[in-house]
Amino acid sequence: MPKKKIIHPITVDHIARIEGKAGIEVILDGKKVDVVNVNVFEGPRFFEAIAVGKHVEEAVAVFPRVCSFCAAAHKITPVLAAENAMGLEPSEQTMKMRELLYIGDFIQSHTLHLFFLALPDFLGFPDVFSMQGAHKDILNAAIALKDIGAHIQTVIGSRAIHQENALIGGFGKIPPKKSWETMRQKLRSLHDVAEEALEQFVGFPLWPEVEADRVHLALEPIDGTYTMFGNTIHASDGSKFKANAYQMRISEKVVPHSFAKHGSYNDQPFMTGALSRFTLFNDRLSKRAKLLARTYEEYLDAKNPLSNNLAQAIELIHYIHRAEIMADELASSIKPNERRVEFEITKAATGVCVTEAPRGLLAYTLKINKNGVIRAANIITPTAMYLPMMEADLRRMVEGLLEQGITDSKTIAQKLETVVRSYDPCVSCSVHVARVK
Amino acid sequence: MRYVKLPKEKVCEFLERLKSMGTLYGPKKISEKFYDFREIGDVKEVEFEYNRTITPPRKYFFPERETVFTFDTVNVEIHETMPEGKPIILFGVHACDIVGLRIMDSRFIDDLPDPYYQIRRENGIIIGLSCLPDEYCFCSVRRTDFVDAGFDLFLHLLPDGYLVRVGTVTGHKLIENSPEYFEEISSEDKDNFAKFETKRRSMFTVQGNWDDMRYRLELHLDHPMYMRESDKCLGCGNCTLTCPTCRCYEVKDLPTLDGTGGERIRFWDSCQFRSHGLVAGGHNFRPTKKDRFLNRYQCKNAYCETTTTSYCVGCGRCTYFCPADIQFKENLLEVYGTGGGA
Amino acid sequence: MERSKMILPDHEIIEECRDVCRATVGVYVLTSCYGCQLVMATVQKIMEIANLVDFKCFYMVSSKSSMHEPVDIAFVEGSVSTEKDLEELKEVRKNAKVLVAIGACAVNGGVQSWSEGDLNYDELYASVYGDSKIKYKGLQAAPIDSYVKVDYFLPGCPPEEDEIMYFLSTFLFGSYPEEIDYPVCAECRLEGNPCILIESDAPCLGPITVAGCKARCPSFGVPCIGCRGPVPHDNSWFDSLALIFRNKGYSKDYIRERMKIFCSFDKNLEERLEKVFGRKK
Amino acid sequence: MSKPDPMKTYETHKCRLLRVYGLTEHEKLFLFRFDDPEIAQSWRFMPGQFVELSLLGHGEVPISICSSARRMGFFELCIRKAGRVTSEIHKLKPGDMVRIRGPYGNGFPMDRFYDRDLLLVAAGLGMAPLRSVFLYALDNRWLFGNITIINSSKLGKELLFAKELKAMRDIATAENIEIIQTATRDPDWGGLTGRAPTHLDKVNVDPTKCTAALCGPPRMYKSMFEQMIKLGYDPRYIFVNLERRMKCGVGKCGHCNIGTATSWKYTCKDGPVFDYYDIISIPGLI
Repeated sequence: MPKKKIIHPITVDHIARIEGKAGIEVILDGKKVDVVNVNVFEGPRFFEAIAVGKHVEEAVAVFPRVCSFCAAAHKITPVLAAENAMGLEPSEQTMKMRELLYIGDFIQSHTLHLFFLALPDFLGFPDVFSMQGAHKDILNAAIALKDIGAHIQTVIGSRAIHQENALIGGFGKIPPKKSWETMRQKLRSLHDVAEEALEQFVGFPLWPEVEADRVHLALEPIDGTYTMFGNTIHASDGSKFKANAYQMRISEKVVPHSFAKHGSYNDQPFMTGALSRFTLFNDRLSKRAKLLARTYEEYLDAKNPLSNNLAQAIELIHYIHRAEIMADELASSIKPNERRVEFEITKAATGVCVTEAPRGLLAYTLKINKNGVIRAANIITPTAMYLPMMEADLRRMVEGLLEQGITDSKTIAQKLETVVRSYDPCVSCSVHVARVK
Repeated sequence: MRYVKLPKEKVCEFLERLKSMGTLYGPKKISEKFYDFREIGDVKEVEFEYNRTITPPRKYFFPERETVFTFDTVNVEIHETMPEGKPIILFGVHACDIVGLRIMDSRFIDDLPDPYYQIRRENGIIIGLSCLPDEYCFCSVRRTDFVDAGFDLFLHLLPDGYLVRVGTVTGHKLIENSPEYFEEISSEDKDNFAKFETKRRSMFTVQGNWDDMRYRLELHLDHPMYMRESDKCLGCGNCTLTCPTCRCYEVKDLPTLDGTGGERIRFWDSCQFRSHGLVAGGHNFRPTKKDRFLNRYQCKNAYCETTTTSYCVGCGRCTYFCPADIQFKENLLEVYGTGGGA
Repeated sequence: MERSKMILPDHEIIEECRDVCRATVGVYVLTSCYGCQLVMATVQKIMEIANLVDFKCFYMVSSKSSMHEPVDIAFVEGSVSTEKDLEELKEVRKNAKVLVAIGACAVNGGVQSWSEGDLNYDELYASVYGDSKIKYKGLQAAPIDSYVKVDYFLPGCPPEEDEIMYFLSTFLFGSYPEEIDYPVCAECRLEGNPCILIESDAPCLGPITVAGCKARCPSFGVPCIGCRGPVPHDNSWFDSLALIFRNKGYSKDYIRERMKIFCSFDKNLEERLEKVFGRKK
Repeated sequence: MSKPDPMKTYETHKCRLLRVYGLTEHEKLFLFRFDDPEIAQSWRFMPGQFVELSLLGHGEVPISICSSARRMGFFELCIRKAGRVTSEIHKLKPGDMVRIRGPYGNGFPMDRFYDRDLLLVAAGLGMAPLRSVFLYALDNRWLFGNITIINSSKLGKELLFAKELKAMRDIATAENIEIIQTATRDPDWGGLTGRAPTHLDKVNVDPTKCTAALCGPPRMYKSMFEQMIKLGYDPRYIFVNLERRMKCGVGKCGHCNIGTATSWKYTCKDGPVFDYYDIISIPGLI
């Protein structure tokens, strides 16, 4: 077979401002786009393999280390999976605290992505540090939001990253009434600040080149609210399925250019994340968030991945409000001695849990033997799920730009990075992934 | 010495009065088995029957970590950060801990007094509280189970209140200024006091005295106990950090980011840590865990001239809070008995 | 690998330059969760730092990053887990005056080393990727001092903000940080926490884990998981703690696996455990 | 006795570095002057005492004073580059400021040296505190009998103050001062060889009416003592200057603790000068 002639090599060796190590490689065959790869060279960490043979309590302490941006997600999801396996019912207070902890994670993760990673693109800076002179206000907002996300997680979880206070069965220590009151006060003062991100992203055009029909998957939130827990996954093609049967519809395969596997829904690329959640369940958002979403409807296009930034900004507002309500409830109802449900593992079982992490669906399956030792583990992270869709969007972007006669590889590369970033990929978390069946 | 009685029903009110005079600290139950001195918000939280606190009372006068001065590196100037000298009222201190504080005084308020300690100490009020020993206590053999100095007031439990010994002028003033809480003692109170003391003395698991302990230890520096027990040791320093008379500290400079200033801090150190005996150039005077272990046994059994006791006051903390369950008292007895026919 | 004595640094000390120049700093990542960088990027004084130093490389937050420039201080996060990691690490070492291993992965191999000694890279690869081929070559996860000389170790999973600030301040001052050689257990007592190891027989690794976190987890009643790694200079007494755990009824496997999460590369671990439990089969 | 002022305990004084002399590869001699003229006038010390020198931001180190106690307002420190602070001190230039507190420690009991011969035996850095004793004796020459100084080190180039002592040779002989400089393990050294004890029989002091001051590694003391007792030196007049980690200098921080249960000492406050009987009754002192 003759070697393909490479006319314009478009490569980004190391995409900056994302979490994890990945590059973009575009190979053109004549004027046609031949290959568009997101090369993931972040090293593998084999979480599912190393957890085998270890006690489930140790394993759930290790899983958050999959990802620092969504450590709480990787803590709470396996904890719930383990509890499902044991048939353990956590108390209502425990679930509330977990949800609030998870919200803290959302606030921190979305803030970091929007302000620290994505925004410099739109304002034309290489990084957030260089924005100090021109955009002091934006930075102050970013820091205030990041701080409250970190604060919530520290109070409930012991620290902002890799929270050790969240355990199977409950918590090691319950923060006192005073802590919840302080938290609520802090949240209350951030209503306006929370809208800063939205204001920044509104007004930037959604590049038409990446616009395309796509299937969105999101978890139907419990209790008719808009949150990260649920039991049924909805797809924008109209179908629904039980979350704990995710392995029937969502699968992963190995590709040679990536340590992260590629996920698919019914063998098709799909999208998951803030935009998917927004698309499927925006009518459940809190009042203020809903109102703002209506106002800026034109920028929230389910067909365009660049809208994901805005969807995150809307969620940020929603979660600041929701967190305040929850902190308020906890302040009045907190029972400091209701810490942990005692448990004893006596029989082998498998537990599944799917939650909505900041970047989309996160699925854990843990198989535990009668001694509480992990026999098998399966983790599918959002980034692994949407990588094929991201590659498809990049291909569309290149093709669209080439059609417009834009051939400068540097210009193209820069635009591609922006598209990648809008997905808020979490590369280190996507690398390791599930056992091949 | 003057004696008065604090009836049971006046105790809370008296504590309220103490609280109004400054920051009140007292023993509190902090978990299933442990107590600690904490700031008292609600006087009902004060625990009158506790065995021992995690942290020793010295922390109020010699904090775990403090800034001794801030500095300006450009002008090579320093600004000492002296304690404010706010009144500290420490309630419910057992006899052994009071001796502990006196031992601290002997080292920190000497011919070269430590100003940080001295200022705090001069603003401290110490209210003693009688107690009954548990199996970890050996204050009796250390001669620290009953104190005659080092407190402003000392409360001895009676069936219906406390017999109060008045130790200082500050103590007299406390009583003069709140006469409504106190009454004169009766002959029944005297009997009850004597009964309590007799009962207390009979409860110790070790009797007699250990005045010659330090000589016996010194004669057996090579005793196998040290090797055997130090092998179990975690080197965690819990024994020294909870000790009421340990006072080693370390000093560190913390420059600011821009390098124009900074602060010098001092914080508790422990002879059980590797770097304690380490000097510039890399030589370590106590390089092994056993060296460090032995060092503590020697140091704690040394003689303090001021209190005429050993530096160990027999509070039992080092054993009670040892995660490795190393029994200080038993180990000492083992060496003590060596060659003594035991 | 013998860790340097840290008495006198055998590397260059950054000359303090204050108004005259700006120290150059690089933040590099091998394979990890990016948590150390996240902490670095979000310390309260990050903007002040950004004004004081010149970040030559900080891929996570800046597009203006390059691996190839010389720097005064290099912070390296992550374990060496691919050949590319190793190449990059060697280049960073070449370019850096001072190299700091930051976080559990770089210092001790991280959680990805949990199966060290039990499963090798090929076995791990096969169990996750099967027969499929990937064009990048992976390596068994290892702490960075297995490959290059490391000047300072900043442990933690993630590291503590005040420690990062202390390291940076001392470097910029033309000095270097003081090493901690005592365990979390000591800090826990200083915090006035009840001891969960004594009180509730919790499998707390505080006594063998290097301090610096102010006993963050035990303060929440949660037993220390050892994320800061073993106390340096062979002062991590696995044997003494294993004996305590054994007396509390924990099994040998459980103790070993728990201690191994963050200590699998400590050369004393197996040896000291054997002292208590006898030789591993 | 009036109550000691606690504010004086840790009081530091600003000092200006006036001159730096390189002595050996690792040691330099620093001449300091107190910035405050009043302090310069009133500050006194005894040979064998030490100061705590602060480089703000880097830390503090104890250093023996090695100059003459007579030079008011000025003092010299001989500093080996060994750790965090000392390596930074080596970078200082004349005009730079440091902070000093002290003097601390008991120092040599100089009155017990009067009207007796004087033997000084130094090994390595031990010459630093003994230089102060030596200069004291020169300043008050009439109070001392014959003087011998043995300065030893491994290599010839490591001998502290070798040049200074060599230059003194001529006056020394006239003043009944014998200067012995010996390198114990140096093939290229042209002068005397052998450890300090081997030179003891050649000295011009009378053991029975001589006070000896020793400073060097613990190893040296053991063999010196044996030899000296054999030669008839009075143990009451044998003093050593010890080195420990004297962090606070005032008997508080505990890092220089030595001894066992019946003889618990703080090197910084109870020492650093000890006599022969201290040494034999405090295990671990040397």
